[in-house]
Amino acid sequence: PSSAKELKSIGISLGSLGNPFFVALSKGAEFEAKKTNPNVKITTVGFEYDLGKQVTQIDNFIAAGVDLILLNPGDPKAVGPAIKKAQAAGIIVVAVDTAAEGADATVTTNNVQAGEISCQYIVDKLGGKGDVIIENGPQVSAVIDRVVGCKNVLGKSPGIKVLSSDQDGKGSREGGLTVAQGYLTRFAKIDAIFAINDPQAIGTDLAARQQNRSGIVITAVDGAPDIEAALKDPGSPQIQASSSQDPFFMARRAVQIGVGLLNGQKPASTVELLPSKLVTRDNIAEYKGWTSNRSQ
Amino acid sequence: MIDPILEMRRVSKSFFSIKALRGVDLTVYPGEIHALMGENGAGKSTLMKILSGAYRPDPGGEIRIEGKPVHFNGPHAGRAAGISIIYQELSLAPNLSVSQNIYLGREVSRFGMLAREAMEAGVGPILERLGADFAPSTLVASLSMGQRQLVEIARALHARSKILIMDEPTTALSAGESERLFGLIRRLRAEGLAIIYISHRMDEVYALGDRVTVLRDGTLVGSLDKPEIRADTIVRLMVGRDVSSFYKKEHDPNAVPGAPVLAAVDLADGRRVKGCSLAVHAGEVVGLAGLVGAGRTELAHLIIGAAAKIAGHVEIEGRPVDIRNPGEALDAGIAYLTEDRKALGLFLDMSCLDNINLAVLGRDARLGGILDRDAGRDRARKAFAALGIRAADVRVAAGSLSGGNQQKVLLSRLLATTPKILILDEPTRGVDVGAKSEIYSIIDNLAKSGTAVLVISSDLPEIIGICDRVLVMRAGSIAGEIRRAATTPLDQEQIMALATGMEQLDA
Amino acid sequence: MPDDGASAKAAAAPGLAAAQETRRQRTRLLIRSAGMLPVLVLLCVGFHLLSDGRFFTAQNLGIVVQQAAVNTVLAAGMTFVILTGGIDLSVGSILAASAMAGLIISKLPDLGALWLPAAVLTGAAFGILNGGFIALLRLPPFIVTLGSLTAVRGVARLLGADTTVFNSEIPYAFIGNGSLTLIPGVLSIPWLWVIALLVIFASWLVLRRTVLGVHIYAVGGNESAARLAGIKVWAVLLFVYGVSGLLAGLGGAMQAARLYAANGLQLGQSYELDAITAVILGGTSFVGGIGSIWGTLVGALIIAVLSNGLILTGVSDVWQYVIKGLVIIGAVALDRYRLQGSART
Amino acid sequence: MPDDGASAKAAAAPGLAAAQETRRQRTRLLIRSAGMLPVLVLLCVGFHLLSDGRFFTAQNLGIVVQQAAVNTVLAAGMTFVILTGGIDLSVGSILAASAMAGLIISKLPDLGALWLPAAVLTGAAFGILNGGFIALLRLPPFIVTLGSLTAVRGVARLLGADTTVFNSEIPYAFIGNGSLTLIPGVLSIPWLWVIALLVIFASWLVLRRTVLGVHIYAVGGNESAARLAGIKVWAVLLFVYGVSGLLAGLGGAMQAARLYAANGLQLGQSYELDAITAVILGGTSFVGGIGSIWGTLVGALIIAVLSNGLILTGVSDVWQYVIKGLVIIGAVALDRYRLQGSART
Ligand SMILES: Nc1ncnc2c1ncn2[C@@H]1O[C@H](COP(=O)(O)OP(=O)(O)OP(=O)(O)O)[C@@H](O)[C@H]1O
Ligand SMILES: Nc1ncnc2c1ncn2[C@@H]1O[C@H](COP(=O)(O)OP(=O)(O)OP(=O)(O)O)[C@@H](O)[C@H]1O
Ligand SMILES: [Mg+2]
Ligand SMILES: [Mg+2]
Repeated sequence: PSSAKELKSIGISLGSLGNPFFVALSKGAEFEAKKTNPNVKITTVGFEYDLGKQVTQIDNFIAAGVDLILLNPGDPKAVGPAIKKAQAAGIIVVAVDTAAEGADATVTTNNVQAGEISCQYIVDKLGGKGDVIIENGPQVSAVIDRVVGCKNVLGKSPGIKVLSSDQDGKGSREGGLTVAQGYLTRFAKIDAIFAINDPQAIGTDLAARQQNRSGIVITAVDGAPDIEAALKDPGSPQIQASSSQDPFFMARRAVQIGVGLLNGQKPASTVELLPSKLVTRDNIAEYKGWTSNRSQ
Repeated sequence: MIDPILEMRRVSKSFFSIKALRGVDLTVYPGEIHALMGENGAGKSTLMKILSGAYRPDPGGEIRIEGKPVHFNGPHAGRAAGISIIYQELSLAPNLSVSQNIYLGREVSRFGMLAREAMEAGVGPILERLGADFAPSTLVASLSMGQRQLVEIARALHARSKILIMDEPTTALSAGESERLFGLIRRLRAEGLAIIYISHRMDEVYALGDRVTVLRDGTLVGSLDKPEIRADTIVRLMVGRDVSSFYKKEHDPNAVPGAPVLAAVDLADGRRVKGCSLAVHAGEVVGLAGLVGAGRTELAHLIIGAAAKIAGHVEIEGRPVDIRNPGEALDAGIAYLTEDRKALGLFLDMSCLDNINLAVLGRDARLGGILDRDAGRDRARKAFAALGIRAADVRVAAGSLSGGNQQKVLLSRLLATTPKILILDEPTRGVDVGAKSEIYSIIDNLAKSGTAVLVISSDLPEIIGICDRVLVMRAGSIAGEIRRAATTPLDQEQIMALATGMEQLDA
Repeated sequence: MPDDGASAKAAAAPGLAAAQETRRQRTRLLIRSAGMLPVLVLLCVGFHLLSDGRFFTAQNLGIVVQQAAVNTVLAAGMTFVILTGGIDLSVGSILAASAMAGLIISKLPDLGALWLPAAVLTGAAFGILNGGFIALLRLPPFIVTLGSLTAVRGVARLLGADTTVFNSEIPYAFIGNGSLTLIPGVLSIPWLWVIALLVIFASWLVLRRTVLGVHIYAVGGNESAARLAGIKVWAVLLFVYGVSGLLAGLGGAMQAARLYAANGLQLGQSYELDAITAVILGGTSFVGGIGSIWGTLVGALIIAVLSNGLILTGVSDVWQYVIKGLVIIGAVALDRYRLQGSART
Repeated sequence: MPDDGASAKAAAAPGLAAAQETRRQRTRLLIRSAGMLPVLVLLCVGFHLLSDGRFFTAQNLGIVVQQAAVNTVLAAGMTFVILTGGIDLSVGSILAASAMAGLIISKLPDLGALWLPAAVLTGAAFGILNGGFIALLRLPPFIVTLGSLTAVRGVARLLGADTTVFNSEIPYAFIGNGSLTLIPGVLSIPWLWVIALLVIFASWLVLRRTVLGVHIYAVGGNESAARLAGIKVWAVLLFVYGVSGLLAGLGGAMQAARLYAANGLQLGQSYELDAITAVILGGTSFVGGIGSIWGTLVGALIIAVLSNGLILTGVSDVWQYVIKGLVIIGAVALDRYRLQGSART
């Protein structure tokens, strides 16, 4: 096609808009889309981790006649049929944060790697010896990948003992706090805790501080604004590292790829893995968080 | 003559398009018992609710108390003007104590904090005066119906009112309790209170009424002074015609052939029924009398399997049967009419059609369980015709009918099962005279056609009027039996003596 | 009956009034069962205008009914339960567990085709379990189904070992995504909606045309009277909770066929609230004994139209919450206002 | 009254029976209000044994009551509502909105210290709004609060523009994480629990010692009787929903102080179910009019002990679901069984 097809409307279906990660993601998408077309219509919805609801939302996007769907799939495989349906209606589907079978393209953080570097930090800090807890979360693929990554690393150090990895911190501060209170009572000696996301890490820290437990290395994944604050805060020394993601950039890439696809340009690879970088107390000053302004 | 304490002039009330009252005038003097009568749905309760401030009358009328016009904007205002009312539907909170109920809405308090002791002390003397046998702190839920009625009365007395309205206060009381209440009412009259007394029972109106006012279809059709109070006059005013033979008895009172159809042997539930035996023959009407709380209802519940028995058994036509629930009782040919029409009998939101057919629906089920609606409709229409049920159509909700007609709908359900044995628990409670006489004639016809009928009633004239034989229950046991001699009617004194246990003193 | 003129006249007056009363009652009933239909129509027209005419297109209507389908099925079961004065909070969890069971069976080499009955029966089994606690042990429905809301959710997760079970070759997949063509090229109805309508029709048949239906209304209207009238109340309760479970199982099968996948945690979350809302919007009373299945159908459609329309018109997620909540309250308020004249109390 | 001996005797017998009946009822009431206490004790002892004696340690008990605190406060408000025969499904959403409002105010330079009353008043305002719909427009509580469950959730999200608001310097943070030391080094009580106990005590005072309390029970016991007795039923309803909202606001403040953060979407999700469960476990009847605040306290503790104990004994998340659900049903079944002898029907 000679004339560039214009991006008129986008539908975005994300995990939960209560999670700042997805909010940053939707902001990034909006930023990029507005750059292409200032009058673009964007509808962002959260599917609250209900597969049926997500499929419904995709159907609604089809009915609304969007050009592009950005999707954070609840399950890599399960939304496949719905994606096919959208594609049959001439809609480009780009998956973000989690890979999706059949999507035109996927942009995601390398969650396995994020789990790996976060737990590698623990291994290094403990000198390869100690009792570690993996504080699990809702069983979505991003979380599952992080735990896989973490276990990969911990498994390589025979001196590390994983005390537990089957409690759900619900991905929230409150859940993390509750679960950690139980852990701290249950285990007299804990050397490190890997929380699957930042809010859980902060909740875990609150629990430890409440019980006057110190010397526990807490790491997480996300690099969210609240972990930034915590990493800068001398009052919470136990929170030591978080594998950063860059949702804003991730969404921008997704939209860029989507617009490209709309105009017939195939991306180099259907899956674009964005590497995660570890943010620690040492390098926090240089870290550009989710909310920092980036227009370039 | 003394000045009237209450004058109501041209009082009207409509509920949307139903005109419940059309320009009613009522004058009441202090120190009189003013009886208010009328058929079910005539508007008696509505008139009284207007007087108490619970309903607001349509504009145009006028109410004066001691000569001063009043306008009530709620139950509060009525009470402040010195009017107390005992509603037809008991209006107590069962989850609160006696004293809390008596003080409800007028609690004694300091800075919003309850003065509980003061209140319990305050109700003590009144309960004593009423001869109540329960403490102010008792939960109302644990009281019997009669005791609850006493609480209602205590509440009215406690308000120290000038006008006391009683809307069918004796429906849940036995003869003994009623007598006690009458004594109290007379005493209150002597103290100068004006009492408005609503009842469907002629004997009560004779005993108490200084004047009788009759309502029909929302209009006042007449007021009678003491000397004019005669049953036929009142009934003619109420119904608009003569009800000649009130108690009809065309079945043979002495036809007792062979073995009893229903026999209960030593039934006991371990609580209120202590080993009762009785027998009813085909074509016989047997009365079961006693004070409220004697356990008659419980005995009936044991017979039909609505309550669990710990001893005894039931025989039908000489064969022992094991009846474990009311469904099995129906299958065995026993139909039971409950004493509590609203709570245990009717489905008020359902149509008369469904209410009548409920127990025999199985007969209308065609292939695959689909109902044959025409069969049900025919049955309901026939029942309407047979019992003279007054409603526009069989499909109207049962709850929209007047009390008497509701009772007949309930009766139709039982009759549809063509029972061999019919147990009627207070069959005419709250039912007006016209409907009463119709129900009596239905009972008579059933007996004539060979049904065995057991009538539980606290209305002694009714028992005496329609029964061939009377069993009397006292405190969970059958205290005795009275047979009708060839010519003399059953003796009311004798029944009372058995019911209260006085015959032992005589002996 | 031997009546003289006077009594005939006396009877005539109330008779006439009663006839009027009946007519009025009929109208009221009609209004009540038509119920929320005006609200539904209003919403549809409103969304059509606001979405530049995208609402009333064959495609979109197809999507709306497809989305309404599962909730309609759940709400039909819920109607049975609420008519007896009960409640079933566990339908969402039962749906998830049934979908999981169905998918797992569908992957078995030989038994695959049995997945559909397996899912439905799983649902029925959980429903009967609920019913047993409620009908036989006489426990309060709210607590029992709240307990199974949690417990059955756990079972659903256990079934798949907390992962998503996926089967792109699931038999009968057409019921999830196919359509029944009535007039080729012109009119076709999604199978999901065909199933939902069949469920509604069957429910109507049971509720209004069978002995059991009358008994259900009777138990809801006055349980102790029903018991005294010889109705086996426990059997009725067992039946309604069984039906609710069975239909939740059917809903699970429908979701599984639609998604080709199921996840014990990520399926059916808070579906119970949508189902209850549909029933109540449809005019069924919480106290039991009053209501109709047609109202439930309208209620379920309102919810689906609301979700679809708000996305169609591009309302943001946050505002969708606010608007949905207000529309629900507003609809009931409107209903109350409309019925005001005819209410007795 | 002129009575002869016989009738006096006749009256005496039922009198005695009545007195016995009263005594029996008292006992039953005591059992009922002691209610779930045995279950609670059983759970505690069980978990103590299963967790190698970690349950009954000062530290763990502190954690349990801290976790029970917010639910206790919500359940106290819910007790008021359920006692009138109503229900409040919106407490979780109101909690979230109040916490958001509180945190936003806490970040304002000068007004920061006012965040606590701001949160509580936000809750009260939403509660009164609920109450207005229910008491004045006479809409069904379930639908109204279901609507505001959704709408207020939307408002909570709007308040924070859908992000997590956090403030690690929030004033009065001690109420969230600090403890009140009673005997230094030996006994200290988390402030959260102190607040919860104060709320319970105040609720008891209102319910059992004030005129308003009697009116609440009266409205729940027999609404029309209450109306005829001149009680302003609408005012009572407005009050109970206002209280429920206010306490949800207080719960929001407690959560905010505990977490130093709030998120409009995630905070308070399905808290209403926990609060209702606590109330019903505590023996308060859904029909209204029957129940006590002490039962609610026990109910809330059971829920907290269950969560804590299951984590303490290392039960996996999935099994926690199953066990929690079964324990809730089991507790009520046990209760029913225990009361069986004394029940009337
Ligand atoms: N709240 C109401 N709404 C609508 N109609 C009512 C209401 N209360 C009473 N009615 C109607 O008003 C008429 C008079 O009823 P009312 O209760 O005053 O009769 P009553 O004389 O007390 O009868 P009964 O002897 O059965 O107690 C009846 O037709 C009744 O259906
Ligand atoms: N303790 C109680 N609590 C609640 N209701 C009661 C209580 N005792 C009796 N009742 C009710 O009061 C009514 C009176 O029945 P009861 O068993 O006391 O005597 P009865 O001989 O059957 O009386 P009746 O003269 O009404 O036939 C029944 O409806 C019964 O259920
Ligand atoms: Mg009346
Ligand atoms: Mg009786």
